[in-house]
Amino acid sequence: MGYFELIIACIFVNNILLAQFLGNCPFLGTSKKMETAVGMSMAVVFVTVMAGTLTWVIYTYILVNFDLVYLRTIAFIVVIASLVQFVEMFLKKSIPALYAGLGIFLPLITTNCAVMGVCVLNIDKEFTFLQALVASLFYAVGFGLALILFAGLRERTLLARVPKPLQDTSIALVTAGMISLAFFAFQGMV
Amino acid sequence: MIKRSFFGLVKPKLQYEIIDEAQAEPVSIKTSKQIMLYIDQSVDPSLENAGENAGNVLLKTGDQVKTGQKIAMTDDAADYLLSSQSGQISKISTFVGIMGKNYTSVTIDVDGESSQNVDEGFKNVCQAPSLENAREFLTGLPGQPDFNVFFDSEKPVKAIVVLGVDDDLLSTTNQYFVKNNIIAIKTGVDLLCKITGISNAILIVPQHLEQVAGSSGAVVKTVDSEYPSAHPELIMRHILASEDGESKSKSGIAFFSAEAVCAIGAAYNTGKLFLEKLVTFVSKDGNKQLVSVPIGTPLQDILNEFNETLNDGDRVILGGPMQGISVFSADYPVLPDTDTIIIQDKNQITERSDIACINCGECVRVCPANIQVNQLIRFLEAGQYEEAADQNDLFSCIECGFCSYVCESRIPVFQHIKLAKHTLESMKAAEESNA
Amino acid sequence: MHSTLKLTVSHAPFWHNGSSISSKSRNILLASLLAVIPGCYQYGSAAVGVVTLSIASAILWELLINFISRRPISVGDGNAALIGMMFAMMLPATTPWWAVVTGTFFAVVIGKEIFGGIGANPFNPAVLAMTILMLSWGDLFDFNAALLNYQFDFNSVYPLVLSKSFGAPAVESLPLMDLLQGKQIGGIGSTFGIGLILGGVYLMLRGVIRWEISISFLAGIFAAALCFNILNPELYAGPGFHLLTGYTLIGAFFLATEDSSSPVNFIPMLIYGLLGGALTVLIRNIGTHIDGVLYAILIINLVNPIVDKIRPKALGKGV
Amino acid sequence: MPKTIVQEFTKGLWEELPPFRLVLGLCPVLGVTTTMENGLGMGIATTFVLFGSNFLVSLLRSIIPQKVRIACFIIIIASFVTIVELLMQAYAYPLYLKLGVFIPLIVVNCIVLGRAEAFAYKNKVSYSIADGLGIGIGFTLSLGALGAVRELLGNGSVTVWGDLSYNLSAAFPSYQPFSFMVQAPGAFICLGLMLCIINAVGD
Amino acid sequence: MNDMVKMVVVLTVLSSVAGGVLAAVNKGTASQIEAQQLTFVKGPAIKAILAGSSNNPIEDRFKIVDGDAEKSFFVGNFDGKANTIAFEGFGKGFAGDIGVMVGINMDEDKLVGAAVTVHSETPGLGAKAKDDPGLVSQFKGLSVKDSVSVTKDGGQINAISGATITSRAVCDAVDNAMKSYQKMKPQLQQEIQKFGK
Ligand SMILES: Cc1cc2nc3c(=O)[nH]c(=O)nc-3n(C[C@H](O)[C@H](O)[C@H](O)COP(=O)(O)O)c2cc1C
Ligand SMILES: Cc1cc2nc3c(=O)[nH]c(=O)nc-3n(C[C@H](O)[C@H](O)[C@H](O)COP(=O)(O)O)c2cc1C
Ligand SMILES: Cc1cc2nc3c(=O)[nH]c(=O)nc-3n(C[C@H](O)[C@H](O)[C@H](O)COP(=O)(O)O)c2cc1C
Ligand SMILES: Cc1cc2nc3c(=O)[nH]c(=O)nc-3n(C[C@H](O)[C@H](O)[C@H](O)CO)c2cc1C
Ligand code: SF4
Ligand code: SF4
Ligand code: SF4
Ligand code: SF4
Ligand code: FES
Repeated sequence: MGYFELIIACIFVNNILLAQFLGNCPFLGTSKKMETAVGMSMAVVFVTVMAGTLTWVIYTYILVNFDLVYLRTIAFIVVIASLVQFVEMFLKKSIPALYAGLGIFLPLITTNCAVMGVCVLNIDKEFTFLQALVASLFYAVGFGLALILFAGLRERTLLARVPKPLQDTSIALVTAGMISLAFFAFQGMV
Repeated sequence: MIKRSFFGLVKPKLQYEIIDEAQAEPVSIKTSKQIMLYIDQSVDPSLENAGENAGNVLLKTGDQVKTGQKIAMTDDAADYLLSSQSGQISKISTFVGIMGKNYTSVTIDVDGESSQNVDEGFKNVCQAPSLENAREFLTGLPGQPDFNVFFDSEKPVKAIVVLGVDDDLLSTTNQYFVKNNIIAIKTGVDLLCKITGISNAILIVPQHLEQVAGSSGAVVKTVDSEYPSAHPELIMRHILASEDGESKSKSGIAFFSAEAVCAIGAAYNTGKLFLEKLVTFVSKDGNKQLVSVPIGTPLQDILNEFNETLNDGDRVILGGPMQGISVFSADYPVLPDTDTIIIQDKNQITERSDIACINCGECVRVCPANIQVNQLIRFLEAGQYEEAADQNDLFSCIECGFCSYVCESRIPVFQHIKLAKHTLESMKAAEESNA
Repeated sequence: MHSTLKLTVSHAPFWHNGSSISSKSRNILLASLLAVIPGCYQYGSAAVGVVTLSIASAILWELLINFISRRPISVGDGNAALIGMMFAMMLPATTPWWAVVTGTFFAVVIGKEIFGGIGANPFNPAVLAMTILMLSWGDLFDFNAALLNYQFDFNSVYPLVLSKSFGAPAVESLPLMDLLQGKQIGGIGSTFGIGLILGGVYLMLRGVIRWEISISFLAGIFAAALCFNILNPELYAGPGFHLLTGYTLIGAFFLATEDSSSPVNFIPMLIYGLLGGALTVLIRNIGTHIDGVLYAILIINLVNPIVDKIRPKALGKGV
Repeated sequence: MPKTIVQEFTKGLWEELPPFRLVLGLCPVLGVTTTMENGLGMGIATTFVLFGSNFLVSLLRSIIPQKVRIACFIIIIASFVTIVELLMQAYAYPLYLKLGVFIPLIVVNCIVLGRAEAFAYKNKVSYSIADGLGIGIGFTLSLGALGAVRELLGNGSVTVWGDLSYNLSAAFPSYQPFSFMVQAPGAFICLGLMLCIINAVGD
Repeated sequence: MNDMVKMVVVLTVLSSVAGGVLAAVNKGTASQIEAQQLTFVKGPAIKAILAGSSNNPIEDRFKIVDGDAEKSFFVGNFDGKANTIAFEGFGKGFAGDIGVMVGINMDEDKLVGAAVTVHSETPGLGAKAKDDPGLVSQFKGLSVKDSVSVTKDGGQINAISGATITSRAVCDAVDNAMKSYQKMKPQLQQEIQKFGK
């Protein structure tokens, strides 16, 4: 698979969120406002790229070599958790506005399946380092794209006269389903 | 009522009324029994302790008033009206108008001696025209001239704009004065320039009156015939090309209607206050007639003149079809700024609905202020007024009413906008008074 | 001396141009008949059955939801009937009754009502329902298989399948005039090109639909098809073919123009339409799906809220 | 009023039923519920981790320093996840294949960390076990229910466990599976509608 | 300072205990896991293809390095003779690789069967390749010299309706397997001798 196809596949066809169901909690949690969605997307891109490549290196050069493959889960989560700590400290110091905007969601990236999922997928699909880098970046971009598009729709849905039991999360899930359906448009393009 | 045209490729147009050669002369209507004056302030005269700074109560029931006498509730009140008739005060009451505004209504039983019983207050000062005595005596003239703008030292007035156009549809009042009374306008403009010391006077007229307007001595500018181009906000932006970002009150422009300018000129020239309002009366069958009627005359007197009967469910509108207000009784009087009176039959009224916005976008296309009304209305219906102001330009609205006119869901958009602005402004006022 | 007269007191403005949702729905229904009647003539009573069932069941679903959610009855605005009609226009005449009923359920209930009714649906309800059904029961909507028992005096292979399977040469022989006259198989109301165009022009002239969307959608198809065709004339059919086959015309005039899911400002409308057209051709030429119109419309519905943020500055705001 | 152990257990079955009342841990809910069996299997695996981590966190709560508590939770949780992963491979391999990437992802399941942080770190061992089991069983039942609905409509049949199954096509011979339900969009929409029903019942 | 020490100590101890426990569990389950993999991933396919063999093909296996990958080969005894061999080929499906186990009779150079092992195709569409024998049964009896492809591409295999991509991938997998077979046949014959008792 060429890199172009890989990119299209990561963003659209195998969208991490809409096709692989990873990262739903932040997806629903940070999509009520466009600004938050944009901030969260950027944070996820940043963390995913770093985590995706770092875990690939650790897996390939440490875990495999020392026959510690079974420690994959624990190793990955520790890497991701420390990374997020680092990003948090960095943002707090250098971009306080963004830090304030993302609020509680930064630590939650730690427990975001999308980041962990990308790291695991990179290994499962036996990507090379470069492929893992590209895939991490564009999976995250796909996540961000879906999140931002979703926020656009959701800003409107939040103002609509949705029946009571469907309000908020329920209708958001239905809307997410429709976005996922729309993304079927790209099926077979790679 | 102007319906949607069959073809709708371009955005809908509403044309202003155009006064033409064949226009019938105004019918003069007399007051039958009483007049009513609505003063923009509430003071309950029965209460002695109306507040420390409320001044002394001036009027009480049974007082005699003369023609042209200032009717104010207290001696230091800024708001007053001028009685167009002489007679005796028979009733003073307060009431709450739209958006929670307080009014005092003063009823005067006319004594039929109006031409003799004239108040001399203005005559004594008219030899020495000044801004102070204009403010003191002339605010109640037809067209309701506002002199307060000249007293705001923070925003000096740079230009005087005379509106020879009518802001709302169906009205021809100001055009009438430009067409038939341009000399009086010249007199008024000269006087205003003199007392204010401002030389920059501009007369705004519709295109067909440009020639006539030339003899006014003011700079003449024209506006086109499509609603709402004669709206003062738009005139300021498009015709006067003032800097963007400033609204009428901030920009140092004093607006006067042509009618008011005529009345000011006449007042200083003759020493007499002219208190007849020129009104376009629109009957149920759509006939339009200019009438001249003393300020304060109840609408019923005009209806009687035209043999118009009201039934349950009909609508009586003071002001134009786009911006006026509908009243609950035909006893309502003609006010100094009433340009139009419209009577609508029950079956001419389009019901408003509670259906949600369908996003048809008609409102967006007609909005002269470029507001995303389709988005705005969603916030307003949800009661999110602050978001509406922050994200959807609530305060850019110039209140032309066009969006409601075209709304396919028949949402009372305009009313929502006014309510939202009012709510936010009163919240802000409350905050400031608390701070 | 107060009179007891009860006058109507209401808010400005006191005029209204008389437009209404129901008159809009009526107009669209009327325009759609120009394509639906020839379709019914072509496919016979089965088509009439599908159309009536679709409209009736759409109305019933809406009534049911009105009832369950204890809201005012809203079928009077004609929108449910319209959704039923749009949905039926895309169906093959052989669609079984249960598929029609399930489809209108997804259109009216899932597509529209649960979002709060008219004006709140983020996606075109009829398109949504159609794609959901096609995902599940693809063979019902495979026009070649579905319409096998009909005898026509023209080539009865779905043109888009021809071009997809055998490339451009396979469809070169199809005269565009024939396609325009409905001499092709397809949905009940989506093959008679002349009717669709007349209906669309009627709606555009009357201001019922926003002409910018329809025109730019068609322009997008034309431009994208031309690019592909120039790139590889052996593989990719030309613009004329793409404009007159599949759901192109119904999509441009009746589906992409649905109010609630489309933008209202000029530039966004152009972007929306062009993107929709281009995506349609992209999906047809390199995607999995036979026809790209439905998915392209879902995608542009999806980007609509973002695109519609491109708007003129309000009075008094900046330059 | 402090709750009893039984209440701590039962709250996970309705008041705080995940993922409906506690809208967390949605990824496995959406990802693995194409069949009922998968849903139940995932639920059981998660319950095991929840039980283990709640137990251990609660047990060690006086030793674990406040500042590094999250790190400690993660290590504990990840260890249990790895154990589940290995055990499943050894004894339930077909299920492991179907649940795929979602097993290692239990480590980031918001519910597990959430319970450790919000409950086990603050409560006695017995209560924490009740809490973990209650939430876990509630989660398992929810996943099973969602899986059952999706499998029944989308496949036309439900396999309860092993060979025990119900076939819709047997009752309605002309039923054609509505396979939308087992695909990605169907997962979201089905979960959304189930949440709606639960909200309606809850009111 | 005390805090700091405690933090470091707790973390270190916790990590080492976790590492130790995991290492132990890993060791304890390793052999079971390998057996399971064979039984469940390749097992059903092998059993289906080599049905009726007198030995247990899952036990009778050997590995050969082909290119840079190690391949497992399973031996089937028929008519008292180790003459049939099964191994996996891969093709690129609609959503990821599809593995197909093929069985070849080495005496006749003919396919005795094929079965899908791993895939991630759409349930109801591509997944039929595994669940429904319609597609794979068509391979039985083909010669290893034939090239296989779907009818749409001019070949002999009828594709699964609505899943041409999957069907193509299965054909590719079989094709790949047969090509490697032809390439490695001498080596295979050598190895298979060892099982022929
Ligand atoms: C809402 C609804 C949905 C249905 N869905 C299906 C379906 O998905 N597949 C199917 O074959 N029959 C479905 N039916 C089947 C009908 O109940 C009936 O069995 C079928 O139409 C028999 O007709 P036939 O044998 O001509 O197909 C559905 C019925 C209803 C009311
Ligand atoms: C012009 C034309 C003629 C066709 N004729 C046949 C035919 O006679 N028999 C057949 O099985 N498929 C025929 N097909 C192909 C089918 O429409 C379909 O594409 C093919 O059966 C693969 O579909 P599947 O994915 O459902 O297997 C024809 C296709 C075209 C374009
Ligand atoms: C949701 C969805 C899932 C699909 N899954 C598969 C699949 O698993 N395998 C496959 O070959 N094609 C799959 N397709 C592709 C289409 O069925 C495609 O039309 C077909 O493979 C090629 O066309 P034909 O076989 O009908 O000629 C899928 C399409 C969609 C929309
Ligand atoms: C051309 C056109 C097509 C429409 N198609 C649909 C449609 O497919 N589904 C729908 O719910 N509404 C549709 N509408 C309805 C429209 O967006 C709006 O909801 C109606 O004006 C209300 O009846 C359409 C409107 C137009 C102008
Ligand atoms: S960890 Fe975060 S993203 Fe995940 S469920 Fe909890 S709150 Fe949501
Ligand atoms: S009233 Fe309506 S149309 Fe007029 S400016 Fe305000 S928002 Fe725009
Ligand atoms: S005109 Fe009315 S229905 Fe149409 S977009 Fe504006 S507010 Fe919505
Ligand atoms: S204020 Fe607004 S919502 Fe209330 S009645 Fe008036 S128009 Fe309707
Ligand atoms: S379970 Fe919460 S993000 Fe996946």
